[in-house]
Amino acid sequence: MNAKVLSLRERVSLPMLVWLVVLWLLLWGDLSWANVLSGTLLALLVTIVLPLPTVSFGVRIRPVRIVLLLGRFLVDLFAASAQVAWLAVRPGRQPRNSVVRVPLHSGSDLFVTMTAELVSLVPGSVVVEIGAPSARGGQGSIYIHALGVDSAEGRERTRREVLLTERRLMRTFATPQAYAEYLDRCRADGSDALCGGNRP
Amino acid sequence: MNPVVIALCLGMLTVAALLALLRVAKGPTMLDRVIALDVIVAVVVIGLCVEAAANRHATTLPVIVVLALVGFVGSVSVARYASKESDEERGKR
Amino acid sequence: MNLFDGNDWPRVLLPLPVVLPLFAAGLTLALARRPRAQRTISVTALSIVVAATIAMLVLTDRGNGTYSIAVGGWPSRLGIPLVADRLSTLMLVVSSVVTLAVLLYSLAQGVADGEEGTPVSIYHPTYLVLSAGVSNAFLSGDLFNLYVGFEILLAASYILLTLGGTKARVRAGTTYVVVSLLSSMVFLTAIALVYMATGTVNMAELSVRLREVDPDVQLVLHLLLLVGFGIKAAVFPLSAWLPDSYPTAPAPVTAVFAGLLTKVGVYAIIRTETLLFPGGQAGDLLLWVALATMVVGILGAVAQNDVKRLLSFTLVSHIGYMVFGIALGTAAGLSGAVFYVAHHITVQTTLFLVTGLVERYAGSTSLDALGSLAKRTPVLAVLFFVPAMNLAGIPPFSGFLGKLGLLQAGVDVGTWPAYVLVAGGVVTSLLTLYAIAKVWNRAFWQEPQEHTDRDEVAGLATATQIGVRTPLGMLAPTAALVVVGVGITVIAGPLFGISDRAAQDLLDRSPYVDTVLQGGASGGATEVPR
Amino acid sequence: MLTLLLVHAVAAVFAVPLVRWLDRRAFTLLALAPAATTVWAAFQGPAVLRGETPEVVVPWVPSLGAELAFRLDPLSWVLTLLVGGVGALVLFYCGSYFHAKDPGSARFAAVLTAFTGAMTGLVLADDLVQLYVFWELTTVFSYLLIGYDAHKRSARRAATQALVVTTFGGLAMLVGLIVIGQRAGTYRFSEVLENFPTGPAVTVAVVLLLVGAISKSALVPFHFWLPAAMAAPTPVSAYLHAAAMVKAGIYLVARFAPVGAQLPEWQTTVLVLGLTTMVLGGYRSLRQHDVKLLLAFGTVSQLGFLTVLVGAGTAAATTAGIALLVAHATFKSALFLVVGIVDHQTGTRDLRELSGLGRRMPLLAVVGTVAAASMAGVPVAAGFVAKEAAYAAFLHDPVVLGVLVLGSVLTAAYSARFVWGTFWRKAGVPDTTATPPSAGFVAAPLVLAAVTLLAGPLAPLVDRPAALVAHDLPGEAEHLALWHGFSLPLLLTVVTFALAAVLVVAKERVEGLQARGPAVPGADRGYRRTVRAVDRIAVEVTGATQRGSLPIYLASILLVVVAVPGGALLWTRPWPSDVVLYDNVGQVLVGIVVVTAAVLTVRARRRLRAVMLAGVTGYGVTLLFVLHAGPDLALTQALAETITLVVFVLALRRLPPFFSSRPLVGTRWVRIAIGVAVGTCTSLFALVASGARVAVPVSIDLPDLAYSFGGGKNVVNVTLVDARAWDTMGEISVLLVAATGVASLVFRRRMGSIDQAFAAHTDPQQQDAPQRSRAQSWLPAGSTVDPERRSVVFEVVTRLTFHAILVLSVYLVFSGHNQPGGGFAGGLVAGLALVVRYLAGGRYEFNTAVPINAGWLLGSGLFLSAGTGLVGILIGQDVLQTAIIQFDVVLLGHVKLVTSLFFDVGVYLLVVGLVVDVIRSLGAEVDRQIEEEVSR
Amino acid sequence: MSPNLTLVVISGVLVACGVSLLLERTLTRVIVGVVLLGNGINILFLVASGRPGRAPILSGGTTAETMSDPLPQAMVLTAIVITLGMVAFVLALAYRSWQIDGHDEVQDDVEDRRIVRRAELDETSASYDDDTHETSDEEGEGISR
Amino acid sequence: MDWGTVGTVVGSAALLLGCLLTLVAAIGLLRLSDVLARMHTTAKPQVLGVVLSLVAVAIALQRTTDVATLVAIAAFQLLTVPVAAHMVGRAAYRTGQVDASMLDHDDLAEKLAEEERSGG
Ligand code: NA
Ligand code: NA
Repeated sequence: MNAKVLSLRERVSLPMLVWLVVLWLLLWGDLSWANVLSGTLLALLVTIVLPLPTVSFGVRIRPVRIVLLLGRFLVDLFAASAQVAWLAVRPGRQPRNSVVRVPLHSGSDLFVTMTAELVSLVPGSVVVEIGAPSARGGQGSIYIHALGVDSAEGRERTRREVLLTERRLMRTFATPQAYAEYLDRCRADGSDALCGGNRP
Repeated sequence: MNPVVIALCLGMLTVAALLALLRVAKGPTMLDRVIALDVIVAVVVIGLCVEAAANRHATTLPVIVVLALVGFVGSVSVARYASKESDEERGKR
Repeated sequence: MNLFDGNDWPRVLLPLPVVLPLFAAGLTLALARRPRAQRTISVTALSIVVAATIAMLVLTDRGNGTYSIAVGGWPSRLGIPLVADRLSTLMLVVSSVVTLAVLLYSLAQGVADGEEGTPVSIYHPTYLVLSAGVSNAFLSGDLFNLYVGFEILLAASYILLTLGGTKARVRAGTTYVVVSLLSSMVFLTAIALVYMATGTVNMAELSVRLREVDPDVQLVLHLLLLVGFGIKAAVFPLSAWLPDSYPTAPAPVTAVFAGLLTKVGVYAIIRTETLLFPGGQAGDLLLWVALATMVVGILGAVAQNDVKRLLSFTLVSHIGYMVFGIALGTAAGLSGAVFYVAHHITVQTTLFLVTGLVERYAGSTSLDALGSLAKRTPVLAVLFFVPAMNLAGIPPFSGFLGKLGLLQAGVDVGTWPAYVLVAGGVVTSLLTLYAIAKVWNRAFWQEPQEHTDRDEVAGLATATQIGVRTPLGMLAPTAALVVVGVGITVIAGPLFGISDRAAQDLLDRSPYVDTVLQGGASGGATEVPR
Repeated sequence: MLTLLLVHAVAAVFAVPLVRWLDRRAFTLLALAPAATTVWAAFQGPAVLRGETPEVVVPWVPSLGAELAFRLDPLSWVLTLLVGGVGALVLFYCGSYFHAKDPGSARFAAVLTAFTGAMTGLVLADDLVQLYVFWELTTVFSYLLIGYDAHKRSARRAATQALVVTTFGGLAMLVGLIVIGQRAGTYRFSEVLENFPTGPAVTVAVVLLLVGAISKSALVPFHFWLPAAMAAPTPVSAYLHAAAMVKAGIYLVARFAPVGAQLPEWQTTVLVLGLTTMVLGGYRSLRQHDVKLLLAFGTVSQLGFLTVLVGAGTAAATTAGIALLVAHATFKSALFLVVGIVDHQTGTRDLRELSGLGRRMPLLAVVGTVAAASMAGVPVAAGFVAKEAAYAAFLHDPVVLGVLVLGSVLTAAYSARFVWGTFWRKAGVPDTTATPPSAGFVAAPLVLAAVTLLAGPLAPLVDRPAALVAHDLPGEAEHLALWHGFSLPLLLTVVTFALAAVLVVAKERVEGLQARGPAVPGADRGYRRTVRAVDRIAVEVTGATQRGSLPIYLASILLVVVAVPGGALLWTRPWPSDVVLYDNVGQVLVGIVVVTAAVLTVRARRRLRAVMLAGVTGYGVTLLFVLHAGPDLALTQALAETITLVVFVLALRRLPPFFSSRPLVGTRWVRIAIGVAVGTCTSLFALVASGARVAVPVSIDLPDLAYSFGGGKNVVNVTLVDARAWDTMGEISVLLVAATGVASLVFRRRMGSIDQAFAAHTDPQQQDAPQRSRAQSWLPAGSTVDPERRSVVFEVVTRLTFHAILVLSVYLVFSGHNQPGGGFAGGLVAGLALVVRYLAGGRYEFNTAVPINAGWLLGSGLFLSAGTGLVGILIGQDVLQTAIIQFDVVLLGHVKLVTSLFFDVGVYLLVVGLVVDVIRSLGAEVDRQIEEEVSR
Repeated sequence: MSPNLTLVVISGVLVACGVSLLLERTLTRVIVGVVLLGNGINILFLVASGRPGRAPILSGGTTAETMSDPLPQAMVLTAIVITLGMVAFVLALAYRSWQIDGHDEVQDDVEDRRIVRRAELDETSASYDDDTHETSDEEGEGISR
Repeated sequence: MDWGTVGTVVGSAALLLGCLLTLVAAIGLLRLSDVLARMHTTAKPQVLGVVLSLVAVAIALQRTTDVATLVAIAAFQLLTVPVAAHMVGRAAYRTGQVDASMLDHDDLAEKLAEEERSGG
């Protein structure tokens, strides 16, 4: 709430600053001291004048895995696009669909969001609802509208894919102990077959 | 870039735009329309890309940046205020 | 440094009537929570503007009659020239004086009625922007910038007209806003077309280039511009919106609108006819338009039963006089028109202010609800009677002199349409007197009678307490304007001198064109030996 | 002479306080003003009679030929004496006439004094314009005087009638005067008369003058206003309607007679109307029971008589006219004053009720009788001399002479009727009880009666000026005198009295005859019919033109566009020599989409559907801009289009989703027809206009200067913030005003709350906002949104992009001078960022997002932009002139700062302010209102 | 300068559609009409700027001769922004009139309708005090001091 | 064949594919039965289609400056499009605009029903 005024320390967060300066440089398209300086000043200005609450992203960057992730994503993207394209133009009956609930185990909004994003980006599946994990302490879950999924196994496949996506994300970005907690949840949920595998 | 390619692209985009336009007109729900509007914005963006690629100039990049932003805001704002609509309402034009 | 050394004064004075109010507008809005500060700022700003415009008028008239600067020191054909000639400076003086008076009036009213319907923190900036817009329209030497000037004053007027957002104001406001939007669209179209044909929007440049355009195309552009301005000037048949729009606004707003806004349109018509399209291809058309405006307008006034509306119709009707003068296209005609504009701004504003006082006093402006005011409040009676007689063209007031000038011009032209117009002007004047006498009889002499069929009158009457004392703060500016109105009679000689010279300059366009086209490049003004 | 007028003016101004102070006695004081006039005139007498004409000229409005020129020639002299003298006496008389503490008397005194002044000015005027000025002034003052008893309907009506009729005549006269003045090239009376212009226009003008004269002097057919005007207090009747105002017409006729009489139109008009009036008036007068009305019609009759005399244009007639002028002024005023006293003392003026007053107030009776005798033309009185002269003047014209005799018979008869009716004791009527008037009260009529009586024997005194007036008129005038020996006129007088006696003796029979006789057509009724007709026409015309319907107004405007410029186009058809189908295929393709979208928009019956389709056209136009190589346009258009869409959604969310169903389908086709017509015209206009391009656009020189002088590569942006910054400044002030307007309409509570619109981040409800807490909040107030609408994904993304978008917006501002971008684009982008915050987190989120006051943003934006202009002026530059500051900084290298950037920053701030204001009004405040209504 | 027929037609159609919406009673339609009109007129300015060249930005060898006419573009920008402001305001007006009487239809003017009614009934104006049918003052009845 | 031609070919291919996807999306938009189904199709042009054409532009321009900008655009798209899709889809579901007859199975319905029971 605005009732409590954020302190300067709270307003400024390094990752945000970096991201803004980088964007600034991208926009100007040349890496000069002037731009770095002005970018930093600007970043500080906007984050201080129009502050947002700081959040602990709790992420770790693993470049290789990121590349893998992206690659995998692109493959999915093309494949799914082709599928949906076919569904769209194929003559005859309309595809039947399902709304599938998938329990997630990351336990963090950020990862839920990332999962949801990736899932939504891939054509054929749209997140229509999110049972936020920290809402009722327990683990969260997302509801997916899957195009052309009209059978129990189809739904199972969808769940599978989503969980795999989450797993890839966790592997790529999660801090070790976040990952550990994630695995525990998986076991608790009994779906470690999907989440399984040893630590990164 | 090959004029034939450009012509093909423009042709497809135009048809796409007209089809989407039809959906905007038909609805039936506001959300259908906003989806269709998104497609039209996408058409505009891609059209700009075609034009930029064809004439090899970057002057329209800011426009593309902005349009990328625009589609998002438009659809979200409509989705935000989407209300329950009775079937006979949807029926009407 | 000395702001007035030699010919440096235009650089300083010409932008002032626009920039200063806008500056003040920004300030007052930023200080939205400090009414007193706002009051001080806007009064100061407008007072300075009054002083500046008077100085401009004197310097221009004494000097070579036309001065021009180009904004930002650009060559005036690329940038935007501001032009001060006798016509524009005269308009500026009258409008700024009226604007200031109305501001004072409205402040007093605000104080008295506890900001009834006039939210101060909005009112000040908007009002300042309005005055800036009017000044801009008078000063601009660029057709597109003229459009912008119109937009400024219109936008401000929309807000002022719908202040408080009551049912009546929203309704009237809607009519006004939509019609004005349309008129702007017409104007904008005309500008696009003009640029198509000439490749410029600089008015001086245009008066040169338009001559080379195919006359038939010229005619089309000419007429389209006239339509656009005709709506703003409220000439028949483009005038019906006005009486529906003005009367519902707060008294000072109505007053300043009635006085100024239509005149800006008239001013634009004058420029169109003299600078852009000399030779009067539209002269005859304008003559008949003038006649129709005069007669239909005044008949409308005769049919009314509410003072504000009645006055609104006389406003329309008397626009006809000015168009008459313009249509004649002679120096005498133009001079008469210019003088009449100056006179009419003052008198019409005054009358609406007085009506506002009457409304405050009696709680209504309906002739059915009013009565025996002459006995109940002799002061208001006098304040109404003098400008009313002035409006009706009773000598020796300025209204009569203006009319005299126009009739003389008409007789000089001596064609049969001119004589028809003379007759029409006389009839209009008689009917104006009749309508005014009607008001006087029913509102000031006759006892108020019970009228059950006028429900909204009753509503009005209960709205404000009846017979309240009129605060001096409102009385003083009104009285001042009455005096100014009468004063015009006294200084009519020199005033008509100015309008004569203005008319001369308008007819031979070289002072304007040469000054503008040579001006600007170096920045500052340039002398053109006459 | 100017001094005289000033004296009157001052007297009039101070009349009110004076009466307040001295009550009735003040009148005596005020009487000094006209008295002064009389005395002054008297002293001028010798000079005037020597043939001198004292003049005073004060310039007024040279370009209109209007000046204050006074000239005292014999005619003016005579009238000045009358106006002044009678005026003084009447004012004195008022002192007794009005009751003490009469509330109206102050106003009355002021106006009456003013009137005497105006009258003096009128008869002294030597300038046509000035003549008209005072002429109208007398009209206005008489309006106020007749309406003295404003609460009486008859008084108000009579006043208006007199005003309208005489002003009508006055305006006719004005036109006449103007024609004459313009033709003569001067408005100086004396000069005009010396070399009088000729020609048909002038003839018409002269007739118009006569219209003015006869309306003022109540001749047929305008006579009716005078009897009605008797609603005025008697002193007014005595002065205005006997001595002064009605004489103005006579004066005008007399003035123009020398030149006018040459014209046959003049002759016929004057003689016919004059004689008719004389007879008609007398006839009417004979059947009146109200003695005041009897006098009124008598006056009408006498005015007719006078017109004939002064209008004939012969020396003899004019001489007689002057004599009658003097006589009538004196005896008629006396008589009115007498009636006033009678009325005042008895409370009635009905000769059927009055009886035996002669015995009760003998002095008054004597006065009345003497005056009446003069009116009747009984020998030795002035009236007699005048009538003798008149007969003598028309001996050559038996017809006129006959009518004159007839008129005089009637005059004698009603004079007798007056005396009998007022003072005699009547059989069967009880004596009227009344207290005799005070001496002071009777003084004025007494003096006047004395004058009228003595003027006969002293006729030679009047003869001199009369002769001077008639000086260069054709014919010979014999001198005015009591006794010319036994002559035809004398005989006629005898005849006159004989016939009059018959009428008097047989008065019952005469009355009966008149009762049965044809009622003379009522000109008064004619007047009323006219006025009613005017009112009806007014209603009809207004009803036809003022429909009160916005669509009709717009339609008529659009039809004018189609008819006038469009008509001209179709008339001349200047089609262009050649056209290009398109510049690139893209235009055609986009065109197809845009056109389709536009047509669909018209057919839409759902609000948002129409909005979105319009939006599609907008995006289409964006593409057209790009295809026309206008990246800045495209940029701004796309952003504006989106902001517009958002505003639409916000504003329309509460309105019913469908347009209310149309009443008439027929009108719909009309609408479409008009639309098509206007659209076609626009296209054709565009074709011919661009076909007629005559020169290379001035903008050809713009780019080079944009860089060298404006210091930027993006020509459009330089144009906006520098070359045409004046436009931009105006346009942002439009935005500012629009923003304030939105706030003022949505925050409909009092001012304080609109301030909140601008102050808004201190929303009172901010503190007690609902809390739906989460472990981690991505947005400050995200937790206040109800879960229905909340989405963590949205919040997270907003969290990540918000600042980024802001950076982008700033980038656009700074790069704008050299690349597409600029203050507007930047501002709108920043606005979108805020919109996202609002959409993601609701109004509390928005209020925390924008801790700044919208008014402050808007204000400071304009402040900055206009400020740069002012600063420019003050430091000796041109307004809004740009400076290019370049310098090198260690590490940063070369820095180029263009001051117009500050201007652009102002624009940026203002645009952001606009968006903030709109969201705060149509977004947050509307949310609040909804919640309010829900909670209710 | 030979006009571009396509653009001319497009703007014509936009104007036509805008106008027919403008003539509606519903304020929302009117505003949409204004938006269409605005777009149409902006296209007129494109026509006015002649053949398109390169973007009016002095880089990559673009010169005054090779670039599109920048002046109309500047004017259009101004027009766009002004229209934006106006639309926002009129929308607020629509919202307000919905608040007041539940719809955004533009009502007719009451006073005007009164007079129209009088005209249809062949009546005189309300402020006209009718004395045509009373006994005329010709004969002096009703005159008293 | 040199890199230039390769670039051109790849670029052209990317453009064509992008446009084709868009066209297909539009067709689906028209053919498919209910809101959500249609939404699936629209995700494509906005993601893959736009990205592809951005690639094409990058290849055509080849200036790092512009490429950087293009990358930023792509990133922004990837970030925002799903959100829009999610918001719309969810709104569609919440406001009962999903054609239930086309749903083979619906987990969310049960959840909402249960929320109803718990008086939420
Ligand atoms: Na009728
Ligand atoms: Na009728």
